[in-house]
Amino acid sequence: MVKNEKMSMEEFLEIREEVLLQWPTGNHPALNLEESIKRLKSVPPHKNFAMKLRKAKKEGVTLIQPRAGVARLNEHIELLQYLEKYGQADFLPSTIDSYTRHNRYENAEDGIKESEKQGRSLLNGFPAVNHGVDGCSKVYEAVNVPLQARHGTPDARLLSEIINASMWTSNEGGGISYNIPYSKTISLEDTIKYWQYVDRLVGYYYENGIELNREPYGPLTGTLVPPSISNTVAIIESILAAEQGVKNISVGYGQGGNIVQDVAALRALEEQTNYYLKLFGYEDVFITTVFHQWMGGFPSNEADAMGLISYASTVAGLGNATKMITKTTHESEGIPTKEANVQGLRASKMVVNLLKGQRMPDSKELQEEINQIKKEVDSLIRAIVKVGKGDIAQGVVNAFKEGLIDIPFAPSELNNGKILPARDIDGKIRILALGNIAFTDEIKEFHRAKLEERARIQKRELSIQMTIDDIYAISEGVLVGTTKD
Amino acid sequence: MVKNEKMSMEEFLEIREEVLLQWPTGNHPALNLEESIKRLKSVPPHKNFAMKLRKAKKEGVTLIQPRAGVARLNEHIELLQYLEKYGQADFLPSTIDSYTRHNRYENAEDGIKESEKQGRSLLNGFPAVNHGVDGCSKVYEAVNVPLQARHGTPDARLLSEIINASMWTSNEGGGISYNIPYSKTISLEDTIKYWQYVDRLVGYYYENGIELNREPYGPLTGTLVPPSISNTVAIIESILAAEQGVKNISVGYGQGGNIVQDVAALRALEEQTNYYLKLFGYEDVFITTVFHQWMGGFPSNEADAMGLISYASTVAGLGNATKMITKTTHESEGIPTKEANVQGLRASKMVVNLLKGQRMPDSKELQEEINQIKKEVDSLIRAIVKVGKGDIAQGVVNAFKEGLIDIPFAPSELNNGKILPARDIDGKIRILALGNIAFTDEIKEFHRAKLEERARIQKRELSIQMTIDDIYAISEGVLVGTTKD
Amino acid sequence: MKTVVIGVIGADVHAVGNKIIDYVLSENGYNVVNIGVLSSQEDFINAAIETNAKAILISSLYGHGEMDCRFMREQCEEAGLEKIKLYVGGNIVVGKQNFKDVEKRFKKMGFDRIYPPGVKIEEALENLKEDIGI
Amino acid sequence: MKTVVIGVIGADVHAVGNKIIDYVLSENGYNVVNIGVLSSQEDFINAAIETNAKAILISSLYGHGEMDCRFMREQCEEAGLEKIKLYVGGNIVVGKQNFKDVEKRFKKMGFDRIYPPGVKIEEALENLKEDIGI
Ligand code: B12
Ligand code: B12
Repeated sequence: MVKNEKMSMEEFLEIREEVLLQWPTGNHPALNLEESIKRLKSVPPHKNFAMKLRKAKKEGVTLIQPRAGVARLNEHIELLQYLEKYGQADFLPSTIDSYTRHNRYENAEDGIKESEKQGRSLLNGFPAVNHGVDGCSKVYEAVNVPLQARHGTPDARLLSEIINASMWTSNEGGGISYNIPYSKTISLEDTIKYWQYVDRLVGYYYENGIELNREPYGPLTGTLVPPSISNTVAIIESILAAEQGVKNISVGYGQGGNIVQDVAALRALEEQTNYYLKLFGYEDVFITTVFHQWMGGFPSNEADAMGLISYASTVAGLGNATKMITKTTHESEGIPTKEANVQGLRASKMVVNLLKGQRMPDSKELQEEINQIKKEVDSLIRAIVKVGKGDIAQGVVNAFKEGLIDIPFAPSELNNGKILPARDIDGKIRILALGNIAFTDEIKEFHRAKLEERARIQKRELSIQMTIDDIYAISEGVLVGTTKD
Repeated sequence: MVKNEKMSMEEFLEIREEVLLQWPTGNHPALNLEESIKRLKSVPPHKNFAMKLRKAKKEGVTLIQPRAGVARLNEHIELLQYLEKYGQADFLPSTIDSYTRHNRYENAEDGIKESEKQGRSLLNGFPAVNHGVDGCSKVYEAVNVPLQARHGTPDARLLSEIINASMWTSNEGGGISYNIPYSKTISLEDTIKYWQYVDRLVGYYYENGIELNREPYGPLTGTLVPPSISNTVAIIESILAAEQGVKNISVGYGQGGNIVQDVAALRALEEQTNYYLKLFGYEDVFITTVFHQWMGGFPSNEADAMGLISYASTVAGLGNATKMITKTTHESEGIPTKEANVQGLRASKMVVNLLKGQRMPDSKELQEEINQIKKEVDSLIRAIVKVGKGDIAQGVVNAFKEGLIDIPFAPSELNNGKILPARDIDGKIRILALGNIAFTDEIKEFHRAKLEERARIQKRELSIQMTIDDIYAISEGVLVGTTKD
Repeated sequence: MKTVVIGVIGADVHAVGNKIIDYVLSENGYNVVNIGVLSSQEDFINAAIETNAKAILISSLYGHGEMDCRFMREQCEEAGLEKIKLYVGGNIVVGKQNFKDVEKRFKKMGFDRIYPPGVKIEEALENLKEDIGI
Repeated sequence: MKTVVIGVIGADVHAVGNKIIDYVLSENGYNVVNIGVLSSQEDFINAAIETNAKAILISSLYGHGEMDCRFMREQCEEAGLEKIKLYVGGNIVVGKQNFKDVEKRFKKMGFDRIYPPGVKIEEALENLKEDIGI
């Protein structure tokens, strides 16, 4: 039974032995912990994710990071160098391909070979495990900014071992956020355990004088996720990570579309993550926020996409996110070219630069939305603690089982899948069908009232068609969907 | 001596005779007033600028309009059709070339011929006077949205006659805003008179049942203009227009860069225009606001430009401007291609659509900035009225003479040219060298304090170098310039 | 009522479109058998055999579609599904590619209808009616 | 101290760059004669003759530069300014054009140095020192 308890070193090392056997690249001298500590200690501050985030937070700036990953090593390196040089990326990613995410390293190997043969990437990301420590270290050497693995991998233990030993100083993911939106049948017990391992590794490095960053994956399914739901997951994963000794955490949030709700969500996220970490007894964890540019379906027109990307950047700036993940003009079509990626980066950078020091001023509307989100998060976390009988890991497992927490449009069968989000008339994301979500009656009433107001104004019925219209809406250039019939 | 008094019909008709003789195209049957009234009455509401603005204001939406104009008639028509179809332009312009702006119709004629010969436009706009009522009416027939002449013409009397008779239902400009930033030596007495004529024409049409829109040109030199200065000019020109019988006025403002100051400026502009019109006895004038995307030097990188364009659109949306004038990715280089123009339009449209119904919530910071702008405007208008001995037209002439009102970087020799603007540490535009501007001591102290704060934080001196750095800043991707040495 | 099998092939977890396709086809009178995300070629084929489906609508969003769909037609034939219609849609290749080329490659692989990114299921309904009726 | 004439040619009123050029060149040790905006070829030439200037720096921003600058070299020669350096900068043609072509056209017209959009006066200082000293 999974529990929110620090993994003992013995257990960790025992599992470790198995993990390193999962693929031949697990057998590498740099994966000796003493060796990897030495390597990580050689990372200068400007290439350390955790340090660069601390600096940015202090200066109050918003730094930017693209998504990027291709099958072949050299091509991947060229891509990252290009994004650093021409895109002014402050952080670089390596987005991992989907076979690796599902631990299908043979498929990934085929993908690399086929890509070599055809001279173009047939994988949707960088197969880091197959390239191993040697390949990943070459990537590290080739760039001048911190590196992070970005993926969606339920069991990322071997991947994490390899990238950390390769001096990549941040890793995205978590036992919930890289399960429910990214898998169908893998149990939460398993994925929480897997991610406790990943966090324990980071904690171990910290005990040995190395601060690495970890980033629970905020946007979940990226599709009309109500802020309180994604914030709750981020807070829980932060607690789980902190228990394993992680000290530098970035909590993420994906743009919803209404600027006040988005700024409120960012502020509530930071405040409540700090609050709950302290409440649960984790004192010295350094928290930053990450804002994801619109994660749902994108408009196909490239100028429209630029508008959306830049609008998102305005929100990140006004909401004082420390990092922003950028999108590109190719989003609706496919993996972007490096040129398209740079366009998205530059437009984003321009906006956050102009907004340096500018914040959305405090106001009644903003404060009300912050309070609303906080109330909902409190309600959800209370329920989770309750069904976990005090243990938050156990609580999450049970809460999903009972649908007390429920993520819209998630592919996982562990997810209740009964809630339907929709926008209110201002474009704020609310919940139309509440399923069994652990909201107080007052909160439920609030959501109903907000959506009834929209139905009244738009002269339409409360139905799933509202949700569908809203899913299509932004890609069609409006925020609040209007009825098709 | 120019006075803010309604021009008598006799005087108007007397001047008119001369005006129509300024160029052969002034001799056209449609320029018979009875005929032009008939023509204008045939304009359907969706092609009438004034009506479409009333509708937009009611719906609370922000509509968009590009700048566009080329030498040859057919090419100009194709251009506008393209912008309407692919750029979703809600309003269309015809930007007039610079020779026409200076009444150099012979030069314009050469320009047309040379453009025909070379098969590309050698003029920087559409020479409407040379194309005459026949050409301009063809433009009107070719599009499905309202048309406006946008120029910068000190003496636009013949131009205005021609475009109104051609069923263009709006005209930009004013006796101050199309003089000081657009001319060197022409007197304000003259240009105010010229524009009283233009307004009287619109007033005459109104008396005959036709509502046309007029738009004082807001951004002036487009370069670090403090909001209170441009707002004052817009208010004065509205009063001058209202006296001549204009009933539908759009007051403009060019993006400054700080989002709170910009939203404050838009709100103050609308509120004070309405306030002063009533105060001066003009009761039933319908006011809307126009937001100009950044009017100063643009970044040369096209993605940077897209970021800036979209950021501006966010401000227009949150500030609830009824119309926005868009820029393009070619701004820093030259007159844009139609494709570049469409990109700017689409990105802008995307953003204002997403912001439909969204406003910047009221807050202390916003309210303070609104109050500050209003206080400054009050101070300036009080001074103008005083030196005009109660007559606002006379007041303007004298106020410019004494430098009580002063427009930064203006080419006109009538302008005192003694004030130097610079940004405070938040990027709000303040005034570094105050010249003789008619601010109260309290206001002067406020500006000094704000700029001293910046100097302290940036560890630099208060000097003209600050202004120069700020002029270059946005094109280099920052808002507040930093010292070069 | 005609039966169609829908699902998302390979290691692909994009679930949003799949849920909408399910809803829209059901609303429009089809018996929809939805095998969901992370489905293999066998999953599609077995479901089609079991339910006597007239068409298989494969979604692939994540870019590996070209690899995941190889030999799908041959597998169908081997399983005795000779006349079944094969549709594929979503973002079926890696990157922004010329769609004419992509279509050709998938036609060659035996697919009957191939949809570019951004074609909503609502827009494909007509084709489905044409090909298999309602 | 060397004298240079600066100004904005034709019906052009863009004053901001002109004011900065005035300030920067003065700061850097030149005697700047600024004839301002809306200046004709004669205005430039007369000012240069009167002040014994070593260079004329023409700004053209508004797009008609190509027309406004025609025969400027010839006019200078006619007025006896044989050795004067002619510079032009700003946005000297209509639209975003290939700069190599633009440069060629202006070279042919007798200009010594031609600057593309975005070249700040600070960046041209070196050329000026080279050509006429300080
Ligand atoms: C939301 C989203 C996600 C969510 C998915 C959540 C979930 N579990 O569902 C998350 C964030 C988890 C995610 C993850 C990833 N994603 Co993703 N994602 C998207 C995004 C933004 C929107 C997809 C969506 O929901 N659209 C809305 C629905 C309604 O539309 P739809 O899916 O296109 O389906 C409609 C039509 O296509 C059509 N249709 C679909 N299938 C079929 C089939 C037939 C026969 C017919 C007729 C019609 C049809 O009908 C549907 C309904 O109208 C798209 C880009 C985009 N479109 O803007 C990228 C995108 C699909 N993702 C992509 C990638 C690469 C990934 C990741 C590998 C990496 C990453 N970026 O993190 C992982 C992959 C995980 C995995 N193993 O599959 C790429 C694919 C690239 C390519 N093909 O070249 C895209 C295109 C983004 C990009 N440009 O890079 N993603
Ligand atoms: C501000 C501005 C205006 C203001 C000018 C206010 C004023 N009176 O000064 C207003 C709004 C009034 C205006 C009006 C017009 N403008 Co205007 N304007 C601009 C803008 C946005 C910035 C210019 C500026 O001040 N830049 C900042 C200064 C510091 O830089 P600068 O002027 O480029 O000068 C520097 C360098 O170029 C260089 N330099 C300049 N000259 C020289 C000469 C030499 C020898 C050297 C070495 C260097 C050098 O050094 C200077 C200092 O570092 C530019 C586009 C841009 N650059 O982003 C358009 C732009 C110049 N305008 C343009 C046009 C067409 C017009 C109008 C015709 C129409 C309109 N759009 O309304 C009218 C023309 C009026 C007229 N008769 O001249 C076009 C010109 C198009 C072309 N060449 O193809 C531009 C490029 C915009 C565009 N892309 O369409 N404009």
